[in-house]
Amino acid sequence: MASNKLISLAEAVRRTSRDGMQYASGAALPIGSDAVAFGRELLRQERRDLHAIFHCNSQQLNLLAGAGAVTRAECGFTGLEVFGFANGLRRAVESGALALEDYSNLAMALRLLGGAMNWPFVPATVNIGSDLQDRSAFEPDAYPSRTKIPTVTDPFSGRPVGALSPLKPDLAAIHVTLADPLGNAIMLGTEWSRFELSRAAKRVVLVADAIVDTACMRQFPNLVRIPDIVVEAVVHWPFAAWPQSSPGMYDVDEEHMRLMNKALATEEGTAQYRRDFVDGYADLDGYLAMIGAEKRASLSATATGFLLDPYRPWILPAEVVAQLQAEGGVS
Amino acid sequence: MASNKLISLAEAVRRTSRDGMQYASGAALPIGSDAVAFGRELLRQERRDLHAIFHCNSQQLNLLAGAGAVTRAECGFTGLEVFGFANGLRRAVESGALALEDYSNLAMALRLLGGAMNWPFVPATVNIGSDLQDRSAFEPDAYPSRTKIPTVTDPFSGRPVGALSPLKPDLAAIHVTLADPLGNAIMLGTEWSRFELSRAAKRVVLVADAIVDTACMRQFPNLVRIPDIVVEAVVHWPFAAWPQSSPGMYDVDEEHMRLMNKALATEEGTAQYRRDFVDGYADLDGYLAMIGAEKRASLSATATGFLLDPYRPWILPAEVVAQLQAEGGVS
Amino acid sequence: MTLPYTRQEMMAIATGREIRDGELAIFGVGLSMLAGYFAQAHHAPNVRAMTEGGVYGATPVGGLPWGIECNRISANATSFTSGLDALGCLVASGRCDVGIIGAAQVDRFGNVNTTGIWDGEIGDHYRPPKTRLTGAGGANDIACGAKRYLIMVAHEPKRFAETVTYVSSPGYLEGGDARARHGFVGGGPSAIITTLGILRPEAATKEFVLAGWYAFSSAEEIRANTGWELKIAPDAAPIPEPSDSELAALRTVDVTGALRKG
Amino acid sequence: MTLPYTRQEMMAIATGREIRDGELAIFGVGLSMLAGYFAQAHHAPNVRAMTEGGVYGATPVGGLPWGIECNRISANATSFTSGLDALGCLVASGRCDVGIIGAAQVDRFGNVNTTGIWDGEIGDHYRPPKTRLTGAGGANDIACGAKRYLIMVAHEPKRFAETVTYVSSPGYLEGGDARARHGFVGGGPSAIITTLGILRPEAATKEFVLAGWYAFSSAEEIRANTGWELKIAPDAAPIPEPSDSELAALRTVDVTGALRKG
Repeated sequence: MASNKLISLAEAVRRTSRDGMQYASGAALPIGSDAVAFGRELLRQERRDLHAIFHCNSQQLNLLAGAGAVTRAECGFTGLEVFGFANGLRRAVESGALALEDYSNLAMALRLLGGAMNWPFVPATVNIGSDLQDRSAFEPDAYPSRTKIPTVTDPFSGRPVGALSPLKPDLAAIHVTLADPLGNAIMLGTEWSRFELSRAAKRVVLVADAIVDTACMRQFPNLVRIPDIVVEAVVHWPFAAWPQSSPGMYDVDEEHMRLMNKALATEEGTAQYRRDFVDGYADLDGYLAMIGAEKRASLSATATGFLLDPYRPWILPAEVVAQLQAEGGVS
Repeated sequence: MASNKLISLAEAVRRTSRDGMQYASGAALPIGSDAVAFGRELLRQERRDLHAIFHCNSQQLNLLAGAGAVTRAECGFTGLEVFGFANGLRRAVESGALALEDYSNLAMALRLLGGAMNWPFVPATVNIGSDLQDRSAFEPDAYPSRTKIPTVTDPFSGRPVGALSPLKPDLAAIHVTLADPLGNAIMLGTEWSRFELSRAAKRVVLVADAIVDTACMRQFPNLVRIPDIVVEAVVHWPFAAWPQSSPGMYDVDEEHMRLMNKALATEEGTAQYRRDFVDGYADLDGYLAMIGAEKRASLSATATGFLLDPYRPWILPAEVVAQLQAEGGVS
Repeated sequence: MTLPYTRQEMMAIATGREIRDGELAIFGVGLSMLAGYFAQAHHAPNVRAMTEGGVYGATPVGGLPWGIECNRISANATSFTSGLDALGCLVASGRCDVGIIGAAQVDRFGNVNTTGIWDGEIGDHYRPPKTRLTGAGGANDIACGAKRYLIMVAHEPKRFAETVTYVSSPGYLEGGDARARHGFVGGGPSAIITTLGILRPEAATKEFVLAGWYAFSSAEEIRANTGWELKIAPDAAPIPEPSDSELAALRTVDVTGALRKG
Repeated sequence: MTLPYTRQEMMAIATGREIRDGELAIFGVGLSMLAGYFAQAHHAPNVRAMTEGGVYGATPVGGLPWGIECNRISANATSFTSGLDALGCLVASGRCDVGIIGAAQVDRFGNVNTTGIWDGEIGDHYRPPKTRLTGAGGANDIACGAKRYLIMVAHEPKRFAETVTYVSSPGYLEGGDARARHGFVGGGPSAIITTLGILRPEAATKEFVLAGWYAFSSAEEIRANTGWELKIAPDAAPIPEPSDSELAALRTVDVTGALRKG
């Protein structure tokens, strides 16, 4: 029998994060599922000098980088899709405050797979033959780099092939649509590399939009791509990906996406954003109030809402979750 | 808009199989999901000299091997779990009629992953240092073999690591619980390596216990681990895994598992089995009658039946499937 | 000259024309997705479209998607898998017929830079760009693995460089058979489609040359906006204007008129 | 001597005692699954059990499972994934604490043969076995990757060989630190648990020596049934008989009495 792992977001960050750690998050590209709320809490608790591992940028990395909490990052895509360049990340990179090691989106997923499998390296048929292989922000003096993506010889054909370094982040905060108190998780929408990340990371915290009874997992075990045995803690945090989207739950908040990215373009704007949207709430109720009831209602009126329908009967009411969280916190 | 790919089992075998081909099947270990019915049809159409690629043995490989249709096989586990050794396969191996190249269960899955990714090789931290590496049934004179699982040097640590050869079977017949006419598939129960196989094989035929409307896939897209774009044909064949089990659909037929394996222990028994259970039916109705209504009812009374409940509303009635199959066959 | 369509729409239609029915195709966000779904709506109803994250069988609803995995394409997908599946099993593997990528900078051999703008060359010591861009994303994977790919880019001199400062996604590298050195399974870029015309690679040298111009542009204008001495293909010709049915199909896809704002 | 339990039950209980609460564990079918689920029912309620195919959170229903992915454990699982996940991400990776495997033949250094029985040595030319067995299955992956693993085997002379004919799953190979040559992340077999007693490896040589015998067996009987000159550990001792609670827990798991037939 597995145990109740529900704890508060603040407690999860306190327990699992430390300055200088390799911190992984990010999920369904810059506008989708991501544990953005976990990143806010990292800032609230003044974590610094993070080594960020994001298969691709999101508003979370944009915020952490813009706020100066990240000194190294490994990443694929670094923009915000239709919302433009990621101003916070961009500012940190251009100033030299953050060393950004570039890979492709597939390479990041492959490196997480390599970490999950505990392989010494992953064969690379991508990223080779480009400056992703030749240029290293972590070893700027090596050009062309021979250590970032070195070459191995295929023993079957005798031909050279690249070798990607596996990733095993110290901590992964993974956004999921639904989790049970034991740590079983259902993701709606593309997984991106959350499956691989959940096996590659040394510690895994789930940040779930809603908590369901374990009976839901027994009804849909093929949907439970992250089983409890790899999970250390579960955090219940509705609108955890806000202002990004969570398929089945809520749409992207276009207005806040633009406001946030505009703020992160300057130090002053970032400071103001922190005051308003990072330190501007005391707890989950405050967070939800900050987003606003009307806004939450409109975001929840998503065309993907039907995707959640099969699981709604198992969603636990807030008071039950609060009770479980109180119990989980002391275990 | 994708097209209707429903065709008959006989037509699927005619179109996609040929003597001497690399044929892959097998799914959830020796007693679970597998396209056993496809193997019966291969025998009905007298396919010979098959190079079988099974991540692990099943009654299908046992039957094909026992009937002398397989000359080479690559496989992990080669038994039948609680049903003992696989007598048909065993007889073919012991007589020297079938060269069986041994790998572990993980190695087979990794080799399919390598084929799916089109890697030149897959890093191997298993199978090395054992006779799985040193002994090759395909190259019996090489001892210790240096070509079956050769060694590469990890460029990061300088240490040696094994290299598995990727697999790209000519054809994969994949058993799934539910498919739509376009070729989207839902598997209930462990995937084993069906996901990797569906991407590694050059051609993919789905053999589904039931056909559902595509609306089912749009309701549960995260369950659709095999999308239509990798599928060439869909076959509707209830009890396709019989006498093995299909979670949510039917249990293992213990009696027939034993009868079948006993028959496959001798040439005479195999001939009799072919007469009774391979050539003993003219079509799907005949196949179902051969299993028997009472037996089908008892096997369908599985404790896993509730797993199918969410999808039952979308299962298409037999006459609709027949009509679609008639249309798909001519396209 | 006032046209019944915008330059952006012409570029999207010209790109969409490159996509053939039944192909396995991967589209990025924005323009390239509009071009792809235009093809599906117009002449390639059986195109098998996917996104980098493994969203299959979808048609966008409610306007231009905010991103390639966003709710506007999650609302009617038949399958969701993962980046490893889409970019790995289906693209890097060599299965994907065609991809569409964008570029901040593209050079004579179709190499693409989307990583950053430096003041001059980077030099032997890596240093941060003056302007950081979006990185390689999945475009590098498409450039390495897709059987062919299309580059969509606004035709401005600063974007068409003799040599890109940083190769984010490999085109034909130094030209000729340079790609073979790395064993790429993909064939390289088959066209650069711009707001002014279409460039295609010469068979042997793989240098991009002018293949066609639009009704509103000319070979001269294109050469003047290209940062290298652009050659003109022997069979270069004007590109047909959008037909009524093409324009209607494009505007069905581009419901919010994103391409008409540019 | 008539016992209130069978030798098979004693072996299953002795194996189950090796599993500690909270461990990540992988069980095969049959005896090893019964031993594992006995531990869960008795003293390790938080054991995190999985099968090779990625079935998580399950407790078998309706009797001894027919196979490790069968409906009897699919009926109440919380997660189904894949072989790549269970055997790769969780076992070969080195995360799994303990595995249980069977053996047709085991040798002095804990190497296991489940592939075949030959008449004598195989020789330099590979030839089919006289008797083909079940192959390596997932046991090789467990033997390479699990932090430690347990070997369950009926104690008969033919099964305990000086050297196995074919190494399907590596124990300590030639002994000592021979495993290090291959960089295995797993620690090797921690015990061979038989129908007569328990063998454990010496710290330095990794040779398996007699660690204990059951109430119904003896060091002499075990030595007589072992194909090599079995040493006796300095601290070798009788193994406690099943307690009432152990036997009750085992029989809850073994509802069909599979272990009482042997």
